[in-house]
Amino acid sequence: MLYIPGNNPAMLQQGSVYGADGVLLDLEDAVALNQKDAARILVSHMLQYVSYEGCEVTVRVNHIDTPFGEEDLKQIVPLQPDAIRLPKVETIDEISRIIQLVEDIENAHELPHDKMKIHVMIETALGVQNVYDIANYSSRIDAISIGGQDLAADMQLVKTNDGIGIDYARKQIVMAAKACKIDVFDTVYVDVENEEGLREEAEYIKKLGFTGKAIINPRQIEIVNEVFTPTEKEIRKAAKIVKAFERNKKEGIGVFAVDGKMVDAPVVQRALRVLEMADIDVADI
Amino acid sequence: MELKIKAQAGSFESSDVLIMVEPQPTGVGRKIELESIVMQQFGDDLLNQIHRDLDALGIDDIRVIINDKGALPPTISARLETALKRSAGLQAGTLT
Amino acid sequence: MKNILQREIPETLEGIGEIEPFQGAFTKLRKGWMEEETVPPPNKAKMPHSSKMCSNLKEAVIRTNPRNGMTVSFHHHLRGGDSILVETIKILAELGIKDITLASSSLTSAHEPILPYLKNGTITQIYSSGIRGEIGEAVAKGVMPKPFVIHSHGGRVRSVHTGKIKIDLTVIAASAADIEGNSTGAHGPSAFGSMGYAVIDARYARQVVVVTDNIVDYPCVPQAVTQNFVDYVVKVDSIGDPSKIAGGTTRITKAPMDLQIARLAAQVIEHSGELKEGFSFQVGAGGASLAVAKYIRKIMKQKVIKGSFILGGVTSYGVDMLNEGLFKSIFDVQSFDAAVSTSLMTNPYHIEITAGLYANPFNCGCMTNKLDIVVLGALEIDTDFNVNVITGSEGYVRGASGGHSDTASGANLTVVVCPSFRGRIPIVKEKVHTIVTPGESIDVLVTERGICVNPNRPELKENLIKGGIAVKEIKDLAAEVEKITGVAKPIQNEERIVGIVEYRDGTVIDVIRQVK
Amino acid sequence: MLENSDFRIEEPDLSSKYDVDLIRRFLSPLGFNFDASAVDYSIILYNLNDDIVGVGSFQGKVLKYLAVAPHFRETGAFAHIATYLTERVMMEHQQAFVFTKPENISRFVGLGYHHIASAEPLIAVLEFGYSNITKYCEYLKSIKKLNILGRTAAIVMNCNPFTLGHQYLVEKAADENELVYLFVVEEDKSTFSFVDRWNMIQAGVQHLSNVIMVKGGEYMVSEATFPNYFLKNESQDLVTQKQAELDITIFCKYIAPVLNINTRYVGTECYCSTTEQYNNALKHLLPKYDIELYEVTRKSIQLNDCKEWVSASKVREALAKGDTNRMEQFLPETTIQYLQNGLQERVKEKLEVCQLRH
Repeated sequence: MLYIPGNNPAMLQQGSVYGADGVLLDLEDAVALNQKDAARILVSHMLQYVSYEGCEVTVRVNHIDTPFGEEDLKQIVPLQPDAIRLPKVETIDEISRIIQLVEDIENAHELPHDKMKIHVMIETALGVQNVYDIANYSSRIDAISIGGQDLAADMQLVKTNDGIGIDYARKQIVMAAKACKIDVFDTVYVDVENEEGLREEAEYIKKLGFTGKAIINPRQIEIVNEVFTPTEKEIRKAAKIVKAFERNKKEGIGVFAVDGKMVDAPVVQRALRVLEMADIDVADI
Repeated sequence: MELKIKAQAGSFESSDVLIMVEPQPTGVGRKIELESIVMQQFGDDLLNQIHRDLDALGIDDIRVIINDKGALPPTISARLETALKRSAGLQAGTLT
Repeated sequence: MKNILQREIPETLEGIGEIEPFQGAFTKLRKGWMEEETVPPPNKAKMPHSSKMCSNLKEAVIRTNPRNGMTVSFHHHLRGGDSILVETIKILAELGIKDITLASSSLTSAHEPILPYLKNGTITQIYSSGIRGEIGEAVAKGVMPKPFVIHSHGGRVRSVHTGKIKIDLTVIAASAADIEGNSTGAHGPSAFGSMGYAVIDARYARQVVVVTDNIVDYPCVPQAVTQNFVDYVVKVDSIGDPSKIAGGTTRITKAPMDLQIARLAAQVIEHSGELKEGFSFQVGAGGASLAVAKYIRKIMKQKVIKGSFILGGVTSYGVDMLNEGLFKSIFDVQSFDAAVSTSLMTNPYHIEITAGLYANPFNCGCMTNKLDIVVLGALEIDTDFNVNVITGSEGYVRGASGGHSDTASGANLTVVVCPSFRGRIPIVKEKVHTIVTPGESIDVLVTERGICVNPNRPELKENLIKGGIAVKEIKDLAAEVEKITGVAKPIQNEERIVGIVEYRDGTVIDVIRQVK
Repeated sequence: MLENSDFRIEEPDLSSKYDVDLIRRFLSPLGFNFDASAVDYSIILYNLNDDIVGVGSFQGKVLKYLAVAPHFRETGAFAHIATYLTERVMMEHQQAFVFTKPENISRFVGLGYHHIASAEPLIAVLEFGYSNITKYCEYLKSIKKLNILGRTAAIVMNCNPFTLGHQYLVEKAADENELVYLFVVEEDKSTFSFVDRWNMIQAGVQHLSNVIMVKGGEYMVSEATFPNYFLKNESQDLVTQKQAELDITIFCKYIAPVLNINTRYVGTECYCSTTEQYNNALKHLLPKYDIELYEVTRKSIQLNDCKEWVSASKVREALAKGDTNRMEQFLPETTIQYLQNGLQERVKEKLEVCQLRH
């Protein structure tokens, strides 16, 4: 998921070509306070003009309690990007207010409520404490992510490269996401020059269970993709499971064994996920 | 849309356009000053687009100064819209 | 008349003479020999123990008896750091010499001080593989009375052989030379590596002056230019700005767009069928083209493939690949950074070659013919795959033909890498402003928005599709680009022809008209 | 170009030595000697990793000290800083200027700024905005009087306030020329406001029918063309000299041709070295543009047995001390009257607060 500053036309017009799974057009932290209007208008025009084919488009709006948040939603929701990302969510009350507003706007434009997904960012200590309830609040929420910079600030600590201070939060958020069976994304790695540092962090958060990692520079795409691309061994195993599942499905068998191990629905889900990340079509295996 | 003050939007950055607008007395017409790094290829296009956008908003008396660094049409429209809204005091949700 | 690519070419042109239109990349070569007569090198004699040393460049120039209408040649191995070309032209101008034909293997921004001499009749014609910056702007505006000629590196050798470029004086900068003129670029404080373009000039010029900032004990080793061709030797304090002659090592670009294109190009090469044990390889020196080497290196290591040789303009990146054992040898006609000179000096498998061996179409086979894969850039490419690397979006000359058409015609797989549009300017389009390399020599185009295979390579397309690579029709890509940028108005020209673009076989592939 | 385009802007506190030191430390290796007193506003640009990408400042409507760390030169950072500062300046003004070294001209021209003039090898000035030098020349054309045969003179005056000396110079020029364009420095940086100075001069030259008063605008001894003129302390250095050359070059290149000016009048200078340097530069540059320079000996008056030169600074000194008698000896009747209409008190207060040189 590549962050693109919402007031930067050069990046907005090229966002889809770098090979990221998704682009995140940012109206929040990457836009100066006096350019919020400019960015909002620019992103609206770009969404209607540029084809982001093959690339999931998310727009990050400003927090609903800032002077910008409501206007962002009014402009962006009618354009129905694939998803909208809400920053610094802390409580159920907040998320319910926002979703209500989103649906009011959708109603006004006669738009369905199930097309545009909602992503929630947890960036405060309170948000971390409430993360499961927030993530579980609505079926529209299909991913949550952690905002490391803001969380570190909220916790009054200096974010270090080893991420020790936000480690608990990372694990908590992953757990909540897994409990809700939704995707979970890690925070950005800001030192663009440090490719090894990025790789180490990506490997670590993959081990924690994150689905992916947000990035701020196209150069980071390759490294994160490499880390998250399944190994040949993983792919082989996943293919085997999925094939066995398809075979058994025809015969109406739900639970079966592969290589002496029980395979049930979650295992199949995981295998499908591996193939998806490796960009392999199930029909091809 | 009634323009009240001079205002600008956009930037000097590559693929962007800096648009400055200044209200003019009624009847003066549109004064458009255009500079573009793609003048030869897209100068006319650009001018037409500005006129179309102004037509759509019903703005007849205005001075527009355009400094284009090869912006695509959506960027041009967005910057013009931003500048006009700023000029008319209609910009919502921003800090100045 | 029109050439085979439907470009309008005059039958004769004042300052050039009769023009032979381009008939296809191999039409002339198929005959097996060059119809044009070649001129013999000049006859010279020197008494034993007579001195070739001159106290300064001016003295040397005067001793060569400069005259109006002469042709002076230079090499561009000092790149942006060269000061010898400008100094020589200044001396000739001071001597009141007029109507000079300047034949430099290329012209860079370091040569901009010659601008006034183009306007005042000192220099009236240019033969070069490339022209850039203010000079490129001036010549496109038509400041010179005679049309300039853009040739390829291989084509230049042919022109010298046939006497089309009849060199009266060549001034050869070297980073080390002895008092007899044996010289090299491989060592010394201003080392710049290979002297591949200078060698042909030394053999055919009536007068040969070697200029160096570094006189070494006789005999100078190695010898790129040998004493039997050298008339005079000059020791100067400086041959140019060392930091610009050979600055450090060439870095791979960090521009995300270039890297993305390079990554795609590497995938294309990987699945093309050409990336196999013992393949030979050439990439350009900058941008996306060089970045392809980074990804190819990775793939070669992963798949344990070893190549045979690297050709052409060489960067330290190529040297690294040689040292890692990924390639067996480098054949170096032009070196791009300091690390290359060191390698050239010390590694016996890093070999200096001349422009003739590199790319001249009219001999018993140049090395570009043995290329498997070459990756090239483009300023523009059209839906027939014709490539422009010479004129920019405003019609000014701002690039170099270089080895583009030479390597494109020789390689088994010619990959062009470029963005589909730059700023708002379309790069992939229906018709390029100037054709340098004909579409028939281009096999595949790689842009950030799509990969297009030349229809004359169906098996390549099949290979790519098999490898899981999405391929687009180039017409569709051009249409897609036009949808994004809008329809660009073509460049407005005067009728007057200010320059011609020669194909490597000497035919004219396109002309450059005066910019309004 | 797209490298690290996510920037953060910080507005440093120019009264804090920590912030000023930070800017100075950043600029010094890039060849700038940052003088915090010569700017009103600065920004520091960071990337997400909190590396300093670049800085920039402005004073009034003039952009200064724009620099980007070598590591970030490939990015849009320079354009980003320039956009931000230009926008800030344009909120208050009709145009923004850049004062820079000639080698940087192309970088600003690349942005869209227009080069006005240079004083090689130190200074170049460029502008951008709603107004520009072409517009100023249009203003000049609108006030231009036809004068085909005779000589046309120009005088540039600040007149802080208008003294007998000024009047003498104008009268002399009016006598010796068919037409005199009297440019009044428009920059409001003097003790007396532009409006006050303009009114005093108008009253004092009313009797001269061939004198046309002209607003100096942004181009005749203004903060954009000659900032050192408005410094509190005199500075006799190369920078001042080059600024003077710049100002004069603009006069010769743009202004004189529009009005067919062929002579310029100045008074001899005996007090202010900045003005003296300016006069020296005039001597050196005007002949290159076929404009004659007349240096008129400063008017003196007889005071208690000794001769004394007339000067505006003596007037201000006397005004500050409340020595009305002494003050009025240097002033024409018109100025005295103007001052009596309450202006005197207003200005006196201002004089007590600060000592302005002009």
